[in-house]
Amino acid sequence: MVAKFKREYGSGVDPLTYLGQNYMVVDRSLIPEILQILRNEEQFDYCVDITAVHYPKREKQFDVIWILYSFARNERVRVKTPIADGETLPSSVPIWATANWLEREVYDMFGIKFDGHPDLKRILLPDGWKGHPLRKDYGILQQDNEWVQINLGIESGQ
Amino acid sequence: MAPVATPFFFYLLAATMIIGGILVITRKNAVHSAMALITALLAQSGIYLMLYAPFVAGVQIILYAGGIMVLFLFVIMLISIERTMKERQFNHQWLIGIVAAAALGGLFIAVYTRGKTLFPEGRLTYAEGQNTQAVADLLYGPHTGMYMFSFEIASLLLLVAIIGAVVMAKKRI
Amino acid sequence: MGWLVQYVQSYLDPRVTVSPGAAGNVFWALVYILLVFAGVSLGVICMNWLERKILAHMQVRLGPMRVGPHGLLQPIADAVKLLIKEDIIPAEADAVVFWVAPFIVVLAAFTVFVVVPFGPAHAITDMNIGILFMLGVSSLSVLGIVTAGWASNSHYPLIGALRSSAQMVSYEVAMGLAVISAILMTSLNGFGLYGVGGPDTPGIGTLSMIGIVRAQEAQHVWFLFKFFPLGLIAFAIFAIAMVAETNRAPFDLPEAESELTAGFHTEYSGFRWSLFFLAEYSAMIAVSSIAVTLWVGGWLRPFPNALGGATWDLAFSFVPGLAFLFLAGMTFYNVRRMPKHPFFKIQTMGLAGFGAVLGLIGLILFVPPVRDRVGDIFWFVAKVAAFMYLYIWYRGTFPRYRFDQLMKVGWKVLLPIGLGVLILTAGAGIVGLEMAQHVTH
Amino acid sequence: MTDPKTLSPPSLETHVAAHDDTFLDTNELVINMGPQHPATHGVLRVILRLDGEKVLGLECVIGYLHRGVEKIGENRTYAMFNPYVDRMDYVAAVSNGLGYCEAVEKLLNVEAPPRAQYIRVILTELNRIASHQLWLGTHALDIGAITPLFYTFRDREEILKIFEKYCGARLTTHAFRIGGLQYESYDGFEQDVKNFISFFKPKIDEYEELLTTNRIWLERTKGVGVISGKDCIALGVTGPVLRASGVKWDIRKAQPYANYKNFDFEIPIGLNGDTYDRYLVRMVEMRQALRILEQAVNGIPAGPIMAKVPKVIKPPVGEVYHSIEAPKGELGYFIVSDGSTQPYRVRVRPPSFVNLQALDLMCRGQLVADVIAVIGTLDIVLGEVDR
Repeated sequence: MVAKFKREYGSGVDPLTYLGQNYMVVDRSLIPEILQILRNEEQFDYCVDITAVHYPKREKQFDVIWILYSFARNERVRVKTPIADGETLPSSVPIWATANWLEREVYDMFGIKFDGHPDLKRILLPDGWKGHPLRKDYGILQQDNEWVQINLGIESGQ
Repeated sequence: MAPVATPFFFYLLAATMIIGGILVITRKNAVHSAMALITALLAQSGIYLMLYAPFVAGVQIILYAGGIMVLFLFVIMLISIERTMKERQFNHQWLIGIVAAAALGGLFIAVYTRGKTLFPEGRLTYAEGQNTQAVADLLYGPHTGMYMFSFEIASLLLLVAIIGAVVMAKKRI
Repeated sequence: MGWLVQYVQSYLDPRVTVSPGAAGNVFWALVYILLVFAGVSLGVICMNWLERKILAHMQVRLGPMRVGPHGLLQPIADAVKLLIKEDIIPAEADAVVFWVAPFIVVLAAFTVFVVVPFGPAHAITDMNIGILFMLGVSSLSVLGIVTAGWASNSHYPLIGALRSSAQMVSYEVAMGLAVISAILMTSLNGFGLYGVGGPDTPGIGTLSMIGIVRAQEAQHVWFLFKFFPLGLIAFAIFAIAMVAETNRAPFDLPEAESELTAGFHTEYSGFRWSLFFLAEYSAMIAVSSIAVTLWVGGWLRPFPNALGGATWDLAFSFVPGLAFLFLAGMTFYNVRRMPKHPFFKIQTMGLAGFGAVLGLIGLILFVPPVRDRVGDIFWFVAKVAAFMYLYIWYRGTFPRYRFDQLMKVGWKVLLPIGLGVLILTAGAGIVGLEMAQHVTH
Repeated sequence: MTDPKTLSPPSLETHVAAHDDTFLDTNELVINMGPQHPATHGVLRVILRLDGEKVLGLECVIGYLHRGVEKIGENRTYAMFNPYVDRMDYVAAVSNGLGYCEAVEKLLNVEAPPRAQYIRVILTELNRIASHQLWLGTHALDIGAITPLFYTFRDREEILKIFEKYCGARLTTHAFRIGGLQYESYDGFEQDVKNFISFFKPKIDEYEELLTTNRIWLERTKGVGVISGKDCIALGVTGPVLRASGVKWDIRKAQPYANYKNFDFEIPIGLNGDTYDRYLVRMVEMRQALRILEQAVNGIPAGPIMAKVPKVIKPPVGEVYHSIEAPKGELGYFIVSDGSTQPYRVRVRPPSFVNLQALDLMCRGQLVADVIAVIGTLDIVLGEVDR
């Protein structure tokens, strides 16, 4: 599988192994194709998780990670793609139905938008929430202060 | 059982019936109307009891007040009350209404003044203990059971009505 | 004043064996109304406590233990709590209907006791249409439930009310069929398990509650065993339908807690809610009384045939007193088991007092005039209590039916069986009559 | 009313299409269930669209219990975050701790010593039984049977007593440490577990006696909330729900962690994927857990209980995903380390959250009462859904 990807996509796919766990760093432009192939041809029919990591100092601030599992091969693989702030990703809901809530959570926590998602809105946080808390530069106090300013009429709750 | 304070109870029940009847047509809220109707029907069954017709009274309670009115309420509850409250309640056909009321009133007066010969004198009562049995005998009894056939016809009619209702309510069978 | 004394005297005459209503005895009728009202309310209170305790012991818990010895005063504490609670009427509710609904339910639940025969002379009145009256009036309570759900102006109560009305109307049909087959038995004397009697037994049927029990007495058979197994099946249909009719587990959908929070009385609180509670339990007692009257021989003592005769009559007349003495004995046994700590002194004394009261009642029940008068009440109440226990047992055992399954059971199972039993009962009765006539000719 | 049994179970293909045409139906009634509702197992809010009592569709609103566990993890050291994971699935706190500790151990490239592994398995399997007991009690209560609740709580007490004796806590145990265990098992631990095994075996029969052949129970659970194995995989549903749909997959067997490969046990699977099958699967899982316990408690080796782990845990730069079979399904931890004492990112893959997504599909065409049954059968814990 690795060899095939390497052959077809060249430098766009970078398969790695750490502590016995396989993952591949994939270029943003190849993501739709790679996920489709993983699902249909490589039998990774179960999308375990979709998540992201924020690296504020990098130029491409986010790593979005798909954790996939294949029942047929009993094998896990992680697909990782670095994207910049504001960049969108294609939604994988058509590929794995389970991506629906997982992508909503990524959007909720990181503000990464997924194109073609049927109902992309906040899931864990209330609709009126400002900011995306799992970003490293998210200040925990601002929301609190805003709330006390509006509801209690005091400057700060701290 | 010796009757107790008969006139008092008669007027009480009659008044309840009339007030209930008036409320039925004047209330805008359909649920209130239905409840007034139930009150009127219960008062009516009380009058049946006073007329020594306990079986009819029981049937009145179990069928009208307990059965039919529940279905009425069932339907009314599902209607939007807000909308029905705004609808016009009377359709202002005063003339026809007055003529009809006058005709009915005239009939009542005529019956009251001249109808004494139409009805048997005094009360026609069965002893209370056998009243229900008498009704049964009259309907199905071997000698007097002349209503057996009409009773069966009526039940057949109801069966047709039930099937019709099912056909109309069910989109596909 | 003379008439009053006369009334009292006329009733105290042991030869009077009819109910005060049937005798036209207004004074005693009023006394009976009060007694029955108080008795039923007391029954509801006892039932409340017993249900909690029995259910708790079924579920490996203790139930109420704090208020009074073994939680005996818990129902009273609860009643006081409910009475002093704030009475909330939701802002968008239809206030008048909301206010009236609980009273309709309570009224319907208590009115039926007018014809319940606790004994041949221990009924408020004996109506010619007794059983019809009971079914009719108890069906009125659904009006209260429906209006309560509607007036709350909220989704859950409305759905609860709709479920409830559909359920009660459906199960009334099956119930009615079962009742009719029992009524048929009053006039039919055919063969049967204990079918003695014969053609000279009066063959006139009756709707009167007292008449039904008298028929069982005359035919020497409880209708439960008549035309075996037809009576049993009819009774089973009634026993199932009556649980559905009173909205109890496993048919408690109108108030299914896990689905509709509390069903039609979700928005009710305090006193108004307690009226629904009162009505529910007294309706349970009422339908159980119907079942007892129709199938289990009403006030008649058990084993009328196997253990017949005056000696056994005498022996059975001691049972009420013995039962109370047994309860008193149990209470004293528990008094001994109470912790000896001074904390429990008042509790222990209370329990001992309770036991003393029970024992006293037991002793009074041995006095011959009392014994003769209240034996019938005791048997009736004991039979009703057995049904009450069944209710609690169901609740501890069964999951809840789903609504469509409930309807399926009502219409597709109970109704056809009920019709079949009705037809077979009529057929069996006619065949029995023919045979009986054949024998005499 | 249409008999729900005649409806073919909805599948994902018709899912999106049904969405549009039914939702325009003017006869529908929208009911809000929760967040304060006795049968939503916490603060789940479900918006139901009904046609009479038939469910046309529903939407879950979650997040009422969101505490930002993942954010907390980024601001605590590895060891300090350990107790927090217990608060996610608070009915199966031991499993949560096991997954986290193993993930960090993997990142550190150490392995807990065998004795610790055995005790970990014992506690985790005890916790699996406790979690299933809680599920059974509440599920039966939702369907209207109140008695099983008290029976299961009575027996769950015995497990909690063992936990309490072992680590002092009953619910959020914090039983494990990174690299092994903090506490040596107390005197009589083995005997307690053995007693529990012999005590609990007849109790499972007792539960089954109450429910398995109960007619009403069968009617309420058979054919209710059917989901196919294919849809389960597409929706990422794991755990007993997946197995009840006929997919024989259990991480304990597929990718053994701890020392599950040393134990002999079966994975139960269902055939129909309905609520009744899920019930049976969990009942068998309890029996299998007892089997594992029996083997584990008889084979506890002597030896140390902690691997050599530095006092200050500083894993090398890297990332790791580790998942275990929690009572509710696949519980995964994705941990990114930047070489400092605090994890750079902790992602928890909660089974309840993903399983809850299937609720909509499972409830379509069913009645309101079935929604309750299906919520119960999914066995969600809102603490884990919302984190």
